[in-house]
Amino acid sequence: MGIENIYTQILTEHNNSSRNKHHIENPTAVLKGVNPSCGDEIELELREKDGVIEDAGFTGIGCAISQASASIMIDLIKGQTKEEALRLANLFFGMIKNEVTDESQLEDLDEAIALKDISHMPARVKCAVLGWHTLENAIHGERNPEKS
Amino acid sequence: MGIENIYTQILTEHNNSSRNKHHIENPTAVLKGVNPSCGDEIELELREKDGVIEDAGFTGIGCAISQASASIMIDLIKGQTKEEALRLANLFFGMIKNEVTDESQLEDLDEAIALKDISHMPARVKCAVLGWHTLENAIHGERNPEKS
Amino acid sequence: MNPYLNDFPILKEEHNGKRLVYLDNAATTQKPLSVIRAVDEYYRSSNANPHRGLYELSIRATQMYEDSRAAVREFIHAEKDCEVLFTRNASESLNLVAYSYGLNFMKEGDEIALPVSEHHSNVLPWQMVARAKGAKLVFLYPDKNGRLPQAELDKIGPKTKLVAVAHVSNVLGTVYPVEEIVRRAHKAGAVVVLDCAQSIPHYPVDVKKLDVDFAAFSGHKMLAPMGVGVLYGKEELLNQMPPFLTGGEMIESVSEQDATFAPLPQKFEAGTQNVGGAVGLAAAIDYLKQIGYDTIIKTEEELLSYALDGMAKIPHVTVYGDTRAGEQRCGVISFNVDGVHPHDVSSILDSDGVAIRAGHHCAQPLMQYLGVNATCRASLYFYNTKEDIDIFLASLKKVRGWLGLGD
Amino acid sequence: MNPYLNDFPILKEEHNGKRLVYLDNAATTQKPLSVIRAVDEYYRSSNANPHRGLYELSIRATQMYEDSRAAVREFIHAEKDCEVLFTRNASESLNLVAYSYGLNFMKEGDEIALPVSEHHSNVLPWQMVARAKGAKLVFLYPDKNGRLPQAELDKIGPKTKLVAVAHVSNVLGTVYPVEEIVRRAHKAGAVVVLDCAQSIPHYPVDVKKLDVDFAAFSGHKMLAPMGVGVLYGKEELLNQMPPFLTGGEMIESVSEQDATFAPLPQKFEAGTQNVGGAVGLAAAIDYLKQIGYDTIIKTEEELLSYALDGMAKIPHVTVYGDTRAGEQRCGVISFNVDGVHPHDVSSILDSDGVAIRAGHHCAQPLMQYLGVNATCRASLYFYNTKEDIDIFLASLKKVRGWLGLGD
Ligand SMILES: Cc1ncc(COP(=O)(O)O)c(C=O)c1O
Ligand SMILES: Cc1ncc(COP(=O)(O)O)c(C=O)c1O
Repeated sequence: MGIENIYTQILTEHNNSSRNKHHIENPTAVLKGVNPSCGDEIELELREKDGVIEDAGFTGIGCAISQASASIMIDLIKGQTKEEALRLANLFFGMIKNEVTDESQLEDLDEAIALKDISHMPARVKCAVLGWHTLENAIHGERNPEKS
Repeated sequence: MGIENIYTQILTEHNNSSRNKHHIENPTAVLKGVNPSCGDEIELELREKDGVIEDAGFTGIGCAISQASASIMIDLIKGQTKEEALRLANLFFGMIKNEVTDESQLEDLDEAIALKDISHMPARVKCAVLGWHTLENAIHGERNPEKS
Repeated sequence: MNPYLNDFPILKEEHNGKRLVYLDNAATTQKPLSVIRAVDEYYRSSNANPHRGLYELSIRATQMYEDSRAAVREFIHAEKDCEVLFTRNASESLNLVAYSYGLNFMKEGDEIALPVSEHHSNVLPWQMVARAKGAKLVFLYPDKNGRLPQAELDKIGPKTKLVAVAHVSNVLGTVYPVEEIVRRAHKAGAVVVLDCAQSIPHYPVDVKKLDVDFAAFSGHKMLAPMGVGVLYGKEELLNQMPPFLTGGEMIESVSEQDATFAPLPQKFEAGTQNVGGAVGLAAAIDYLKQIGYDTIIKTEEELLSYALDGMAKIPHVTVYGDTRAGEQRCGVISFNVDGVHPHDVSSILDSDGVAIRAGHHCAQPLMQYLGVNATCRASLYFYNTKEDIDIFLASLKKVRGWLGLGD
Repeated sequence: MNPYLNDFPILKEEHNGKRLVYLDNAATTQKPLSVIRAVDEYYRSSNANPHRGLYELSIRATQMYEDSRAAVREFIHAEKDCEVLFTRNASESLNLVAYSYGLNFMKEGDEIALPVSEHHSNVLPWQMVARAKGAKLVFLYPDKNGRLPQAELDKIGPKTKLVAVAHVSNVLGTVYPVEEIVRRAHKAGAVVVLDCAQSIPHYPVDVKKLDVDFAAFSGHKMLAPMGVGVLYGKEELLNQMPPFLTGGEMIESVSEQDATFAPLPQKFEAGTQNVGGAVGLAAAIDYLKQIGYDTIIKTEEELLSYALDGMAKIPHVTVYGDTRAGEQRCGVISFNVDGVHPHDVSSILDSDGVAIRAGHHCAQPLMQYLGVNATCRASLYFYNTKEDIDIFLASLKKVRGWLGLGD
């Protein structure tokens, strides 16, 4: 493992671009995801129609890895059904946990494969999965709590 | 240090005799002393008149050392003024803490000198001083709490 | 001769020309070299604050800490790692349940049932809860053999909201019928807090099979270093309970006036945790597994039989509880010598190198029930030998003589 | 070269061909061999349950435990041994004060004053007290240099009943004016709880001279093993307070429904204590005394100056709090690199063997006040060297490049 493998061009680009980092129109789901051990926070917005994720975006602050991972995720899930999005999330978790290593199986993750080596950096795993966990929870119906 | 030095004839006698182990008539002070680490309990009774300890006795349960020490103490303080009793108590504490070692200074402790070697048995120090501490507290005006 | 001697340096050393005969294992056990070395090695090469750092050393410390948690989980057959909380000792584990569960889930009139033989650490926290909430402590009284008669178990009834019970009594060595108690308690809608401080060093503890709601024990009584204990709790209950100690590491987010808390197990682990202690506990579990509970039980039963037989032959010696070895009896022997205070017995045995305890064994309610002020206690572990027992018995025989009492 | 290298084996080892540059000393320090060996030796030859046994081994363990207490007492200049309580860490020490003092001596409308820079362990327990008792938390805000302006100190007023303050901030390294705070607090009739977790490893702490009412710290941040902490409290206050954790060892006598408690310090030490940890803490104190605070302060001030000067020369690096070394400034440096998240900074430095922390440092209220989500933190100890700082600075220079950002 080396820093070189992690901070690839793809990550650097996604981290520095704001392509998916913005609010979306008429979101049907808004959910905050927090990584308490480090203070990373993202807020994921989804607009779903007839079971398909029409649009998605995120806001918040975090490291290059959590930001790039969320951004890459949004590229992947836009236009997909909820089921497909969940399948990709599971595939991603499998890759990060080093449980799925077969390259051909991982193909569907496309650019997200750049995050594969995170599996050797336990401290950063939480960063890489933050967006994906938030997605999973949002699809399962979790919403931000009402302000009290 | 050896067990032999501690369990001398004097201790054995005092432990097995009940000369001072009884209630007294019209006590002016009754105070319980407890050694929480081991559950020893004695109750000291004193009858004081014009600053002199006319009579004293004790009841309760405890090891040979605490019982004998209390019994020897009572032999020593009966008929003494409160001040003299306190002086003897301090002398005894000094001996047990190994702070007073000069034989001539200890002379006034008479039979209690048999307990000198307890200073080398830290676990038993509390047993040896239980009666004396209770005496000290009683003279300083402490009484058993009212039953609640 | 003693196959464990090389693992326990302290058992080989001589003091005042006498080898240590260590029979105070219920108070704390000695530590095998593998445990001492594991802790030593952790500090030499992997020490860091866990959970906090993103650098390699901290990741390694975190990994070792969490691996230790997994080792405990597997050892006690808990379902999930997050049900295993590290504490400082069994007492803190029990206080955690009292403060976080007791003060928040019990109300006036509720009953807390517990055998009168419980250790103070499993009595005082419940007295605190009872006082604070107006709940009532209901004591169950053992028979002459230390067993709980059915009529006593019947006290676990509709008002019972919590049953606190030791798996093995630290005074009488009785193994309590936890499965039956749990059945009755759950039928009554009560939770069961198992104090397995005295069982887990000697018997397998399967929290899943026993179906207890909480289980508490100390590392130092099972070969591990001091300063680390465990509280097992069912995930569902732990999730409902508010945090007990608060501070670093157990939060999700903190604002000036408020805070939200991390998920289990962190929610209950405030401040920097004792990684060295946890690593030592994992090493102790490894060592115990290597020896195996079968061997431990067999060895201790033999030694217990041998000791009880020997004691029965010494005049003026009274053993409390069950006087025979057997399945419901662990290697803890409480006894007294007529006319001799336990302290004197202990001091006299000590002069022969024999370490036993004398006192109330943190079980004064039981002492009051037995009508004694204190007892002597000899408690065994697998590393004891028949020779240890012989030395103990020989010393015990001489006790009354030292105090000028006859045979 | 580094005179301490032989005492700290971990600082000599190489991982992935790189020597460890340990700059996370505010999280936990490394342990000298003398400490590791003292603990090891305790378990090999003196291990027993203290206070409980009347036999020689237990007496020795008790003596070592109480000697450690006396060593702490002397080190912090407390008047009496019984004012020194052993806990598991600073967090537990602070919780003890919150539960036992806070919940029993504070009432509705009372104010608890504390700098916004406090560690969560010195914030959350007070939130708990405020919630339970209807008291109010009043925060004091530092200026740009991390200092508390007089106007903020003026918030300590007639309603203040407790001031909780760190001696040294674990984020900004500021040394707070404890003597002045104590003067104001005592004038207002408030008690002062000093969190000296970050000062005592680096500066002498004289509880008597500072006249604080309570003081809390952790062993593991001052060379000692994990799992042992200290609470100092004035005897008079501790005597008035009810016990916190209950159980074995802290009682005077127990009946079925009630209990009376042992005198100090036992009253606050429930269950079997961590003798090994206490012995390790005493060994750490010995080591610290041998080096001497003078040397520690001088070494750290030099390193801090050197580091701050170097960082000032790296573009895009912002240091929080005071950017110069000096008397009111300890060797803790919080900083950020423009455009790079602290986690990434930490991961990149780690690849060069440099261990720093990134995150909120258990001080989220301060992060919110500073308007940042997280910072990087490099924290020094006397065993660091200029070479360490050079490696740190060189690595820091490269950070933005890794993320495709320009100079
Ligand atoms: C200022 C301060 N207070 C309290 C603590 C808590 O110490 P511990 O985690 O050892 O309980 C820390 C350390 O994390 C600290 O830096
Ligand atoms: C049955 C039982 N429960 C609880 C405890 C308390 O354990 P600790 O002192 O390690 O907290 C003990 C040991 O003293 C015990 O024997």
